[in-house]
Amino acid sequence: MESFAYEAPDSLDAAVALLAERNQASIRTQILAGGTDMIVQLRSGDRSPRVIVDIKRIPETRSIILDDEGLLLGAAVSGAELSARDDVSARYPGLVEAADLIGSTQIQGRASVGGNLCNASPAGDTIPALIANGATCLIAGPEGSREVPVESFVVGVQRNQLEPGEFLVALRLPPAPPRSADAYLRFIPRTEMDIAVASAGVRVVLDADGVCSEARVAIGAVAPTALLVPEAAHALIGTRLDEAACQAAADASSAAARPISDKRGTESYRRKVVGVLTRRAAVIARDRALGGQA
Amino acid sequence: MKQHVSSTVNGEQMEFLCEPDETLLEALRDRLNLTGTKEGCGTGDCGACSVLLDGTLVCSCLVFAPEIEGRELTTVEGIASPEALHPVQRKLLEHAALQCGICTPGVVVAAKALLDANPNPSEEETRYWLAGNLCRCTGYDKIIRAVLDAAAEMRGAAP
Amino acid sequence: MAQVHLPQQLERLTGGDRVLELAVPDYRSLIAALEERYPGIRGAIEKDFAVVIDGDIINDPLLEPIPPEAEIHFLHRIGGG
Amino acid sequence: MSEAVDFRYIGTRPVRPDGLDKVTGRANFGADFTLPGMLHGRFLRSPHAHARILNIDLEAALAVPGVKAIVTGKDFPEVEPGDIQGGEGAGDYHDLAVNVMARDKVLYHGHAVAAVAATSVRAAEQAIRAIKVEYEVLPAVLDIDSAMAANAPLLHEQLYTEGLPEKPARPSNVAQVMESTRGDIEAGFAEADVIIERTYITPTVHQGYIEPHACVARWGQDEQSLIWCATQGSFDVRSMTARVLGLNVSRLKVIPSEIGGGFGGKTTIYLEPVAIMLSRRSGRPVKLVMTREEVFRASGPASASKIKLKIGARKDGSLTAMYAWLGYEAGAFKGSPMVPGVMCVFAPYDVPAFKAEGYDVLVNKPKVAAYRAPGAPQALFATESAMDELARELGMDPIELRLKNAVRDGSQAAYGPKFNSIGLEACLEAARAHPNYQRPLEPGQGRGVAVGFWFNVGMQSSAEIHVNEDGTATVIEGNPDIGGSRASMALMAAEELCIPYENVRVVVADTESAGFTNVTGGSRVTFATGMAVIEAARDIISQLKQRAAALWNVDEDMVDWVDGKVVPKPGINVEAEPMSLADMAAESAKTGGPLLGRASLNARGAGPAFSVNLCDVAVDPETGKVDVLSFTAIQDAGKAIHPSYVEGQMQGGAVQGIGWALNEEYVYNGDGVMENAGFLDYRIPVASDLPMIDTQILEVPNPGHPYGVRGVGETPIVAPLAAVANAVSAATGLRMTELPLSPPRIVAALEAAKG
Repeated sequence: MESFAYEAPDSLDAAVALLAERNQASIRTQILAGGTDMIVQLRSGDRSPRVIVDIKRIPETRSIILDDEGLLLGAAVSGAELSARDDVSARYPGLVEAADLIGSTQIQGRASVGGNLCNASPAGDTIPALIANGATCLIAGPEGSREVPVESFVVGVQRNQLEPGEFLVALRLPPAPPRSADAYLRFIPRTEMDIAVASAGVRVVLDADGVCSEARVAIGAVAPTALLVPEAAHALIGTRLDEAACQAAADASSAAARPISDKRGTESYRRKVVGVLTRRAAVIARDRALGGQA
Repeated sequence: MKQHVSSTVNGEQMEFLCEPDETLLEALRDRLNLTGTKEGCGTGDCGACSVLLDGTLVCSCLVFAPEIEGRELTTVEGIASPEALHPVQRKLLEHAALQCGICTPGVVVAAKALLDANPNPSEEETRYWLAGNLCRCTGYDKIIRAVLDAAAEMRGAAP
Repeated sequence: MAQVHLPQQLERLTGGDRVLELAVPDYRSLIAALEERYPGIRGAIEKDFAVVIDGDIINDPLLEPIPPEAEIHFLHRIGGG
Repeated sequence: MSEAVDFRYIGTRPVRPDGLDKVTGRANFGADFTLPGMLHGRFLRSPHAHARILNIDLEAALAVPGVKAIVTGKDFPEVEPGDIQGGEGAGDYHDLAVNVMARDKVLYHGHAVAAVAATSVRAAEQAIRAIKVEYEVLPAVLDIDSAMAANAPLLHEQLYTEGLPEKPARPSNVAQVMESTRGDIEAGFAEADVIIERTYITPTVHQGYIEPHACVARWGQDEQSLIWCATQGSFDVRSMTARVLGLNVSRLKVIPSEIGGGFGGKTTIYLEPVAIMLSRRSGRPVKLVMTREEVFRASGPASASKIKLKIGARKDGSLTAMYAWLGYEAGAFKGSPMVPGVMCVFAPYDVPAFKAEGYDVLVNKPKVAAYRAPGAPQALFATESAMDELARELGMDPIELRLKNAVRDGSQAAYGPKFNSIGLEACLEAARAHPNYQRPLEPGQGRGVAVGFWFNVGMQSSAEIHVNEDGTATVIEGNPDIGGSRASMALMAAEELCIPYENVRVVVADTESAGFTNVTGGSRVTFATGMAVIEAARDIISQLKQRAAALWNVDEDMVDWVDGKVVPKPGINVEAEPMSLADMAAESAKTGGPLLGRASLNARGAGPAFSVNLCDVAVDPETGKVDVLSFTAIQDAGKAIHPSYVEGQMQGGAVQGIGWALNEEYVYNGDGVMENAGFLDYRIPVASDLPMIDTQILEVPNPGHPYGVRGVGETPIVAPLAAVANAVSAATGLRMTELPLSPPRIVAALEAAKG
């Protein structure tokens, strides 16, 4: 890799100013959060920035705020830090599971939800979980801050909506009401250390009678970006999430998938398994929602 | 331009100059001559370069050296005291839980981190915690037994 | 007489002979006897084959004694990993 | 030769002598060595699977600041063909030289084309990017069928198939054919009530040692050069490097570092001649370390195979005939493990008629290297899968079927000689009686059984034992310790000399300090080098008797060695106290000087080792995921010197075999580029994938070793492929004949069966 400069601003303002200045000077910059994807890409020559801006010393990127407004999750919070928060796991178990699935214990100590999202891999584990939860991205930049839904943040394979000089500060998840829950499942050939071959995130809200009133289903690793699958959600809404409804959602996910064949799996395999995962995740989400969410 | 880095490594204040794009693994091995930390892959997939960064287990190949400015680092060289091995190290030896030994430094650091965080891990928790430490010689059996045995000893439980 | 099983892979030299009986005191005379019968076999054996005398595999034989009723085989030399 | 003895130390489980260094990070492996003024080297590697090199332009690369030397194929001498001694599949010196650095053609993606030495890795990498190579891309052959097809593009235009009655008229990608027959197979198959016939496929896999290849070399202007490297055989590095560079071996000193795994993959050379050449050109020491990606693309993986197998049996289970067609990929140069594959495909069974024909096939992939029992896992995957299917067809218990046909003492091995003192039957009986064979299975689960076999080898070893003045001892030997062999050597020396294990120090010495010793491989170290250590110790004991006789002024034959002491023989009338090694060491100045025992030998009598594995799996029918629920490895070790390290070999081999069966494979694109050259997508098993690996060591003594030892290191990887596949077949009700049994493959098979 080519040599570059390393900067670690310690406030949001300093970071915005630094990025704006480098951007004006047309110096290629790269944001460093956990770095578990980025350092590998740098070493393999896939990226060649001149300046690395480490955002881990900015307090806003490291905070986890859980309150009536929902969850505000700093972009550089590591998987290990997130998993340690039992209160977050209680409300958003699927999201925490998704973050927890990224890599080994060692990777967990570094990899961040924000970095996983910005890396914009089709197989990024947190992305379907975030989309299922209706999460939005809080972006800071030279023109001020803006907020965009996760499903439109990722625009292609390893491409996101960030403009030069912008960076992801945090993610906001809407509150988790009573009788709601999420779940995330992915398929990998081993038990750990792999990239998802297919994945599904499901979030459901049940009414007092146990009927599904709201649902969001997102699938990963079966298209250039994670997909929100409204057809799968429709199959769940208005049902008791019985076997037939979950299977209908599974079929909708399989139908929505646009997978490719590659070293990790075949097109037909991915299409089938993303349905299986959707069905299984829906059952888990249902059972969690029925299991007496606060 | 080289970057000056100052941090605490195995309890000792250390300073070094490095390239801004140097990984912590490179700096440990080439700048500080701490070659106990091994490179097996350079992509965070094997765990042979595991170190503790402010107590958190990480792959040093996925950390930039300048990132450790002002922080505390523990490498395999800092696990044993001058008087005695850490129980994990001793149990690995007693159980013959290493053959070639290249993964062993990473296993030592990772297992210590596990027992610091969870003094009574189950076999399954131990296996998942160590899933990022590839070992090609042992089939993991004796490693897992050694770590569980070390945990039991540290808890004061009967072996 | 020792029973000598010739390597199947050297059929082109032995003309299809597979087994023969020879009275030889040691390996060196065994090979000399074979070379006399099948010119060129000495080099081919030395290049690739170990000898097996009554089940004992010997990679680099020379003066090994051959018991009168011995069973002799030739085996491709094996390495390993 | 085997003696019934009560051992003092053999069979105990002490801590290994090098253990502390390895748990504290103090042990120095291949990449851990530096010399003053050392440069760092990097390789330029071929981006094509097959191409002619038209031109290499180094000008821009030489201008990169910090660059001190660049070498290409032109800088290396021509090397005459010649077999590399050291065993089957070791290859040819000319090929070795061309594999180390391409000359006029590149033969696989990753083939070395140039190497740079510079003051930093970054400068070397920058120079590598600045080298301009002009290629004429040639069509590539990437599997056995296309390589053997008529009019296939040729890798080597001068290569003619060996092993045919006449030299063929045309060159070929088939380097060698071999046939092995007994009896009349037509008649045998005609007698059969049941015939199983299948084609079995295994992929290219890698040994997956965690330490990448690494070396440091220093050329001496006085022509005394130094190589520090991680290798299974320092003397082999010396002879191969000398041959590739046209040097006398006495001009090279090879210091073996600690070695981070090899499994056969570090029995050859890739870096060392290049490092020496760069050092010669730059006048400075040079370090070369492969990246993990280079290890996958440019070291020696294990052969992919295609095996057609046919077996026939009567209703009572007795085998009537077996036939096998075995194709093994050699990679870009001849020398796949086809020969041992042909020799072992029927080795476990006593069958009246068989025919095996083997093909060593060149393809545009890296030249294969040895991998634990080379050739045997592929061959016995086929045989043991077919035996499993046969048992099902016959309605017989799979162990029963194998017992009915197993080779025993006195059976004529399919590869030639009669077996003598082997443990297959004992392993099968132990498996049948094992609680893991009785455990009931749940729906969706399956159990597999398979037999493993490996020949084991002896080869040359040297050992010296120096007795220190206090009666402690230092063993000097030349086998890099890859899995605890220092502990075994110390146990054997302690046993013979009757001194505590802790009083023996074992040194793995360099090529100038140890006597010549063949590789750490072929499951030979504990057997052959162990025998040298025992003989060296016995050399000391015989000297002790001579010296005691001198001290006591009696004839030598009046002195005995009993319980670790020299004593006058019973009835000898002399005033003499028994003297231990320590007592004698204290007197050594008076009795002829320091005590030194020596042995060098070309070991014979390496007994073959059999194993039986049991595997239980659960298969998720919707995702095709296989979970290994339990795994049991039973093996005949002859005599376990350090049982923990024997178990370790069995467990490690089992898990490598499980990986081979389930997930490991080189995934190539149509251009011959490996797409998964990293531990993320080349999926070796991780700790959470596995249960504990149960082991049972059997000890059927090997008459060829003083303690009954037989090799244990390679056999463990042979049976797991079929054990796992048979379990998956049992769980799914479908015969799985192609590895790996990856989830997409299992789901596709299940869907196809549904129709």
